[in-house]
Amino acid sequence: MTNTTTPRGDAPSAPAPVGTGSTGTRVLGAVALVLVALTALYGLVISPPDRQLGETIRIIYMHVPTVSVAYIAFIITAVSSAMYLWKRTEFWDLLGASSAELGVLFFALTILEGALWGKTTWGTFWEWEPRLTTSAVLLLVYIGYLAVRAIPADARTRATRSAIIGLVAVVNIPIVHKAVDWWRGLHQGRTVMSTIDPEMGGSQLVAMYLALLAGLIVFVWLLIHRFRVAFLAERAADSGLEHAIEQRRVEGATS
Amino acid sequence: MHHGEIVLLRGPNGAGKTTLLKVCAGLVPVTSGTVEVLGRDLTRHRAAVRRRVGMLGHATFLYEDLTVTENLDFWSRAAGATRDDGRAALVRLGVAERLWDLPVRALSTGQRRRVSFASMVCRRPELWLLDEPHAGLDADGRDVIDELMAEAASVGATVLFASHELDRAEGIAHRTVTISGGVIG
Amino acid sequence: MTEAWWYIVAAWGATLGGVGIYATLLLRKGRRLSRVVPPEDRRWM
Amino acid sequence: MADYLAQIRLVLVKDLRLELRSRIALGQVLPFAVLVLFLFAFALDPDGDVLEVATPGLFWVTVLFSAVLILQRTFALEADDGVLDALRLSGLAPSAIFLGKVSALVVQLLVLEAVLAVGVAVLYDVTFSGIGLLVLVALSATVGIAASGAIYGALSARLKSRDTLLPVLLLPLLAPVLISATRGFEIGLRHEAGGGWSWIGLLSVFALAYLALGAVLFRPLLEDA
Repeated sequence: MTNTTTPRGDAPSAPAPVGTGSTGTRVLGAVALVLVALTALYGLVISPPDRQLGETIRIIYMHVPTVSVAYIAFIITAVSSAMYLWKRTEFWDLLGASSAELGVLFFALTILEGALWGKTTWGTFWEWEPRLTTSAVLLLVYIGYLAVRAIPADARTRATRSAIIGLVAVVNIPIVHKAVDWWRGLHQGRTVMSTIDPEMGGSQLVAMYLALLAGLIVFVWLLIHRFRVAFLAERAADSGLEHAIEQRRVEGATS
Repeated sequence: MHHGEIVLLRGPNGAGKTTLLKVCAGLVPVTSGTVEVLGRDLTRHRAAVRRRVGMLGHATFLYEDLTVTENLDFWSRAAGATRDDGRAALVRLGVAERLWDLPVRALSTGQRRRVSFASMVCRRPELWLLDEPHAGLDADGRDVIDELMAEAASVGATVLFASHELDRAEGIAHRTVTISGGVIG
Repeated sequence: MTEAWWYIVAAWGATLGGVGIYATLLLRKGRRLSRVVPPEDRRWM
Repeated sequence: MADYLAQIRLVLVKDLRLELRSRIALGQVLPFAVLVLFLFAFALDPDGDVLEVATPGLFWVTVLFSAVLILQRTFALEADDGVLDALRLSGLAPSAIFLGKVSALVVQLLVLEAVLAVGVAVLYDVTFSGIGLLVLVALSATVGIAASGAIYGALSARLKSRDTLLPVLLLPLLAPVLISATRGFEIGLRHEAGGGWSWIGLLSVFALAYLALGAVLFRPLLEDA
């Protein structure tokens, strides 16, 4: 994290700089780094162990922001999908796709943290804990989104397909939640969230909020960059396509 | 193009004949510019335009596993016509009655062509878009198609068709439009 | 409690490392694509 | 409105007729489903009570896999020989096409479930009781499977990779249906008090949500996907 989110140093002297950074994202990246450092300070050093969870609450400081950010990402994807079907502009298509990819990344991290937390708490990496189960199901749903996104097609077709999946998938989120809650409610064990002390101490609360804020800023930074990469990829594909059409025309004229 | 006109679309392979026909039917999205079909803007009134358009392409537009009459029933009633319209169209195209209860996959290419033409005619479209209407048909079938086109034009429908068989096509067309390299000349 | 610390470090490492690696790859891809795309299409510069 | 219902019925009748002529669901998917029942018996110990305990789950897993096969088939037929273009030109409302296809799928799946229920009763020695609850669970689950399946079936119909893509897209989406329908069946079969209705409620919410979404999304799906 420390060195990778660093803005790319001095602005290149060439008139057409190379990369997806801009002044805005560099400032944002710096803020994100400071927040991550503060989170680490509070989360790992300053805040005391939890009364019930002990030291393992420190895993929750990572778990909460990643899972929150993942849900935010999928909601952005759903809104973008709806906006795309309405406005039919490239912006909404690329925003939705970028956000979905980040959501999948953060969901995967959430599940990983959940498994590590489970190992310390239950002694096993996987228990059918409601929130982890829900995350796993939704991760699979959204991997489908990325799978369809990867199928070559013309821009409009691909965007329409993606938008439809983005909407179909988001409707599933509350339903999966309810189904898994009721299902696992039958064998209620210790869940990740319900064990957190509601009257959390001051520095614990600071650590939690800092982690959330850091997660959000990192997400926004990533989303901007991901969007710009997607935009560049489209332009690169366009120029490749133009080249191919030109080629075909030349061949057609000679044959 | 005017009502009652038969227009031949000609041009080399890959010039965009099929694409132009598909655009007129609203099957291919209009990427730039505006297209007016039957006096209405296609991007805004696509559904309304489509109801008045009949198209015949390289594909048969038929369910292979259904019989001739089942296909006709489905497509005619989908377009708001009646079963009898479908039967009448079959008779008009000279599809022998003994074939009516056979699945489409059992028919010869020429017969399939006639059935899919019938499923278009029974909708009584105001704009006919035909891609190579004569292909795969015997002499008798071609004559029937020519007659139908002339008939449709005489009652005010517009016919736009693409063809390679220029001798025959120019005989029935009122006007010829050449398209090449995506440009209408 | 030392055993718990291993898992805490693993969780933080995986999260920060995962995001870090993703970010690095993203920036690299952005730089590679920028070379193919004319500057007028990179409006955020 | 009458016209709209007539359109739905037209598509429904056409789809069922296509199935009767091609006999894919009846001739291939149904034997496959029964085969799976045998496979479960081979894999699990048929003498113990494992099979009986697991019956609700095995039943619905079999239904899900069979549903994927039926969906692949029915949408492969629609992608044949320009039929999709013809449907777009046909003058049928896209939502009517969707609802018609969903109804046809529901009919086919219900027939399949009925045969499977008989198979489970005979092979796994399960006695069906609490029929009312079971029927309602099956109905609401089936509508949900058909509605979400029709959306994803149409979406993948024209793709070369549709045979692998459809299960990858659809099965995770159906996870809550599997959970709910299985729990509902467990409650129905064991006469457990209460609880059954909330599962039916959840299944109905799933079904209605995807019916509504499909009705709205089928236009862009037919036009651009």
